[in-house]
Amino acid sequence: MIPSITKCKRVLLIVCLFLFPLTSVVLAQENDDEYAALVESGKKVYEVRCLLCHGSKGDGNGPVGIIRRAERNGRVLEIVPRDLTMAVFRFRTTPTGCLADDQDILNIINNGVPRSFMPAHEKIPIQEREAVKEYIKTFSYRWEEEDPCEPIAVVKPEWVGSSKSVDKGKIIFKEMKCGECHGYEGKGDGPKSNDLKDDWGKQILPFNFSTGDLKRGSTPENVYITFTSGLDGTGMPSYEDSLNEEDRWHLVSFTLKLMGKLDKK
Amino acid sequence: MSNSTQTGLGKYKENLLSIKKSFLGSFLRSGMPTSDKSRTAVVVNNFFLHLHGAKTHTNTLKPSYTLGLGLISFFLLVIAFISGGFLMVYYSPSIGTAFNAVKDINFVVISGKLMRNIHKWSGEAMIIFVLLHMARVVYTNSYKRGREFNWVIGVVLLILTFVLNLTGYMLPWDQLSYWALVIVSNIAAAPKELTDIFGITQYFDIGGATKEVLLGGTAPGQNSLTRVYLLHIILLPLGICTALGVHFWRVRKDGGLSKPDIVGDRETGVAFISPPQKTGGIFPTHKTYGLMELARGRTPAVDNDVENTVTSWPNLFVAEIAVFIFTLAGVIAYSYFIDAPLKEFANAAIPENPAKAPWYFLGLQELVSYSAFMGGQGLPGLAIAGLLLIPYLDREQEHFGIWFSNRQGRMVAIESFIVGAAAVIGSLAFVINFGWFRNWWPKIHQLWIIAINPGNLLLGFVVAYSLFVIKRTGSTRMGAISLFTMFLVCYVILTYTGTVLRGPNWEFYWSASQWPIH
Amino acid sequence: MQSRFYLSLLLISSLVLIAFMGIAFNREMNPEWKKYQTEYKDFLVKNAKDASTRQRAERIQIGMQQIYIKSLERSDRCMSCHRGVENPLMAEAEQPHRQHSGNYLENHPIAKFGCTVCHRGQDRATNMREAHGEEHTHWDFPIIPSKYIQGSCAQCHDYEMLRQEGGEKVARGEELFRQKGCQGCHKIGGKGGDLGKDIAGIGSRPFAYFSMKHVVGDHNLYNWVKQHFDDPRAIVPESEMRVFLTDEEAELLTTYMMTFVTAEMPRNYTLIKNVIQPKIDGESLYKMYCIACHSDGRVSLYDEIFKRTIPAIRNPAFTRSIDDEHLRTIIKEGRKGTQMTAWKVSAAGLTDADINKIIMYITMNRPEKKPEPFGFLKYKADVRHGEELYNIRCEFCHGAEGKGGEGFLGINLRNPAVQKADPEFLAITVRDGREGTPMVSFGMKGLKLDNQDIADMVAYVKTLSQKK
Amino acid sequence: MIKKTRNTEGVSRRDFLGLAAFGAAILGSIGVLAGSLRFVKADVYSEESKKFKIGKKENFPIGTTRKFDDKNVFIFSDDNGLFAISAICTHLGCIVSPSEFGFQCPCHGSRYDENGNVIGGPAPRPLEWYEINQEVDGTLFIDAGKAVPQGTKYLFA
Repeated sequence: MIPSITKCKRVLLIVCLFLFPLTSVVLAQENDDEYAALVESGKKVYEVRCLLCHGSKGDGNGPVGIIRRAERNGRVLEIVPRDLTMAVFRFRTTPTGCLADDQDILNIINNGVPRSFMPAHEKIPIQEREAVKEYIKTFSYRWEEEDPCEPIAVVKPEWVGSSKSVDKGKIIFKEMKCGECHGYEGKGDGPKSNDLKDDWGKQILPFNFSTGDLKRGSTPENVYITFTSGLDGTGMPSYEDSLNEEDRWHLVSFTLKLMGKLDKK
Repeated sequence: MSNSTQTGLGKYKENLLSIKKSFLGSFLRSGMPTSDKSRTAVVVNNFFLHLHGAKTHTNTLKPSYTLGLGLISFFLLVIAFISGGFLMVYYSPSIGTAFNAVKDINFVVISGKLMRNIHKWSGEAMIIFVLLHMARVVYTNSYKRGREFNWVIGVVLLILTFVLNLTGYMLPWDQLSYWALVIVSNIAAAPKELTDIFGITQYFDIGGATKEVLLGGTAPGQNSLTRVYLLHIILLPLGICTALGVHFWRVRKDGGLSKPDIVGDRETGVAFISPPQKTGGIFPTHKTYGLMELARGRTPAVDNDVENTVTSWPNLFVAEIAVFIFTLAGVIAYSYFIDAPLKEFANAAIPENPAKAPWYFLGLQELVSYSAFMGGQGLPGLAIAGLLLIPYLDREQEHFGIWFSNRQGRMVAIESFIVGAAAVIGSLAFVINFGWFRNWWPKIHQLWIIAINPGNLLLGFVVAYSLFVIKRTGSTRMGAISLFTMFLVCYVILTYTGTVLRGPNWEFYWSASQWPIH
Repeated sequence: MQSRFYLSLLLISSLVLIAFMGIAFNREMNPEWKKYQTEYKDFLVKNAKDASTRQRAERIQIGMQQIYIKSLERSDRCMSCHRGVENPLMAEAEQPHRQHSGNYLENHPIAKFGCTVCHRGQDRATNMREAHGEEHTHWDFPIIPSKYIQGSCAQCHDYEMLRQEGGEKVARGEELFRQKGCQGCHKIGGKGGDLGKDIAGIGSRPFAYFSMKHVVGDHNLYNWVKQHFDDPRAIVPESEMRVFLTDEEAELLTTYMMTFVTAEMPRNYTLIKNVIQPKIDGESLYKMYCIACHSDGRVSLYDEIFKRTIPAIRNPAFTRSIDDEHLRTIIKEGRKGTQMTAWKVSAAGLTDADINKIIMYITMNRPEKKPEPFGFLKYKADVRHGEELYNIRCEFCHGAEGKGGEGFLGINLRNPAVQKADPEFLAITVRDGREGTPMVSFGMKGLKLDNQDIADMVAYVKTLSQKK
Repeated sequence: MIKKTRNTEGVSRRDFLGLAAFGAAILGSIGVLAGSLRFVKADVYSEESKKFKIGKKENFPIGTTRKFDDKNVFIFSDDNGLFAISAICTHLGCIVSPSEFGFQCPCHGSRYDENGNVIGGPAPRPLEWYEINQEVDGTLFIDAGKAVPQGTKYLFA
């Protein structure tokens, strides 16, 4: 599914460009001027706050360009600002392949993304954030074409984090070969970890459980969503089909253990 | 034969021919020891044996009475002296060569490693056996009837044993030596803690001065090694020999080993190599055979039954030789399997972690962790004072020479053992789990800790409990049993904790296998 | 009763004593080395080609061998087991009998040098475990693995000679040491930064100096150093060391580390053929002292260890806007509050001449064209407006308080180097941005702020240090 | 006395026990003593080896006389080969020096001829001659721990 998007990227973009004026006409007809004003104000905020990195077209080619971060092991990782024109988001609550829902985008705007220099914008007025969210949606046709999916239902069982569950999770971690990327001890140093690329062809690193928090937050629910929805655009697939819900929760227990979240209690 | 008829050369020839007989006769003056008279003469006429009585009470020879502990301690000292003499052949007390000399002894000297082990283990075994010997003396109620001062000498011998071992520990100049020396010199300097509190350190620095005298400088170095060597080779051996001479001499003066006032019939001479001859011999009955008749003071043996004595030759000497060979074999067997430790060359920059004193001081190190002064000097001083005072505070004359005096004594000993163990384990458990003042109020004045720390409380409890025992039983003897039992239990448990249960940074571990790997 | 008891005790004890004297005697008479020497002798006798060789082999006396070298304070007893070390007949034999490899012994006669001076290990020991200094034998310098052994050559020889004649590894290690910027953090002979530990004498540091907790395999100096190069934080979790070495480079540098020993060889042992000092120009100085943090200096980096952005100091945009004098002050005095330490002679041992060379190298690509002057003084700056602008434009890189730091791309603006800088310099930086860094141009070329706005922002930035 | 007669068998058994015990004890003590005395002689000491290399034979053309001062050995070379003579006087270990008649000891006046034979003074034995040997690579070495009969000279190819 994802490769097909990549493949048709250029075609779609062209189509998108053609469709853009058309859709705005449609939009204008369907919604009142209020919406247009919202997008317009979103654009202004975007230009001041977001354009530096994400670029005027939302393609991630802002003036700041590529950010370089030297990892602890000395390797230099290039961080590219998110290309918003694909509407592919990693941190969603929706199933894989779906669009992110509004709250997901707002969450990222609000909380930022740790270790990627995307700052948190909680301090700016909520209207501005809403406006920017709407403006971001104008970068991709997908927001027009597709309907947002239902968010994944998360019901955390009580036994998550129990030592039994951790043990089961450990077995699943081994069976699912998570260690090939994340390292057999969860330190992000698996055999494949050095040559992982994302859909934009840039090098990325598998998560090292021994350092810091997950980018979307480290609550058990967040971890569960990551397993269920996958991180679209990266090598982290969705395990919705390959693992049943219970197993995924076991895996959550084990990852929490790896992150040291269970020790503090 | 008439001398006048013989020529000078004839006399010379005769003397030459009878040299075997005359030589033997010159040290066996009374002929071969075949009769009680000659057996007695062997003992009396021999320099090495005359320390013994000519006759020995059968109770003394009863293995279950003495357990041979005093003898074993003495023989261990003899073994340590001889093996130490051999080690001196290679050792040289210089920080440049001491370590290499020990390495050479280990590696290129035939039986060198064994000799070093023998020296090390016989010395350390002495501590155990001297303590056991003391326990025997306490529990058999033998520190009375003129033996009070000999008990004091015994305590001095205990201290000398400790110090001899400690100084020997420092001679190889490895990491163990160096850091033990550092710790000990700082314990010597511990009164500083007290003088600091009173603000008189700059006028009267007794701790600092002691340390400087001990080290021959302000930090361990060549001078320290020379001084420690001097102590270990000359001063302390001289001291221990002198004290030991007095100790033995007093045993004889005080009428030989203690024994019960009444020795049952079944104890009397059954199957001795030389059974007691009740009549005959050169001495009349109802007499002792020592010089103590000339001496003033109590000679408890005078009025007692001498029927239960046998001639020392050979009965006592067989026993002594057997114990000697037993000791020697034990030490050699132990030394064959267990090597004396030798760590890296001394390094002033990097302490061992945990920097442990030799094991026999680890009980103290456990106490030192609150206050160097109290743990290193105050409490040991008080404990020794307490030991010294035992014969003077318990002057009941009954039950002399009987293990645990009576049934009550046995009960008191068991009870004190349990109570003492509970107290020391309890205090250790409390401190390990909750810490002490410094952990609760980091800024607390050191005086508080000197005054109130687990060691002091433990000591106070031991004293209070033995007083309670005296009050309850109405007998000071029971108090003595209780006090000594608790002292022994505290020493053993604290030493065990310090040796086995303490790991890096003096943290608590159930076993050394749990130590974080260094 | 007693007599039988004591006699039995005597008998049993004596028998035990005799037994232990017997087994002790047996142990003393059959040391490990005797076995090897017998093997060696048997081998020679069996494989003798002619009668005279056989005779000579049969004449070999079995006994402890020792090379005592007074000037080196060594008593090497290695040959007690390795008796065939000089014997060409043993070239193919198994250890411990094999002849020494290579032609090293030609110029280093064993009688003069012994073994442990190069191979380390415990000279006095006479059994393999302790002589090789394996774990738990309490010997600080176990036998050095052959891959690091060239570290011993540098005790007597110069690197130029080693490079040409059989000491390539240590020579390359020395080169690497200069190229990887080790001295940026570590002092050697008084020269170098302060961030890391002084590595003088590391090759002869006692075992106990190192924390061996995380070392894999034998706990010894060599494994510690090698694994520390592989991943510093795996060995010392709180380490801030920046390394990125291949396995081979790590080995070479480990070899080089073994040359840092405190004991000096006696004069008559050393052989310095070429006293050629390596060429020290701006580039090599930059590599020695700067490269570890600043990399090639073209682009700025956010560093995960330091938790801050390291500036790109060779970037034309930077060198264009800064003059040599300003650079010199920064290098000499360091930057307070950052990992940039002072490099003047009294602090890190760099002479003025060295610093000049480094500055020359840094500013090598400085564009001819000076930036267009901003004319800060012309504008009447409004600090309050500057603050408003700062809070939308600058805050997410430099932080609301201007402190930069963890998670922020921007530098610390409250740093004296910024606070005391000429406002003109700051204004030009804001206007034109810094190529190669995330600092974008806010002027007309970039985000299209006008000069008044920029002046306001700069004025506000200048007031940051007064804020709490 | 009565007991003794009643228990003769026991006595004799006891005698045997005593004999065995004391025999074993004496044996054990001798063992300990022997082991202890062996202790004072080490396998090696911290001193230079008695063997030392003297270089190639080309260094010693015929007619050479040289003394290795730190080793106290003279080395000579004549038509019949190389030979090494100790410089240590056999009387009490002083160092002899060459003289017109051979060697002269300064301590008690011992005199030796050029082959080391005693010609005067208290010396009991002639000076020792040492073995000279050749390594595989042709280097010569003297083993001052190994005396050879007087007159042993070595010719090397």
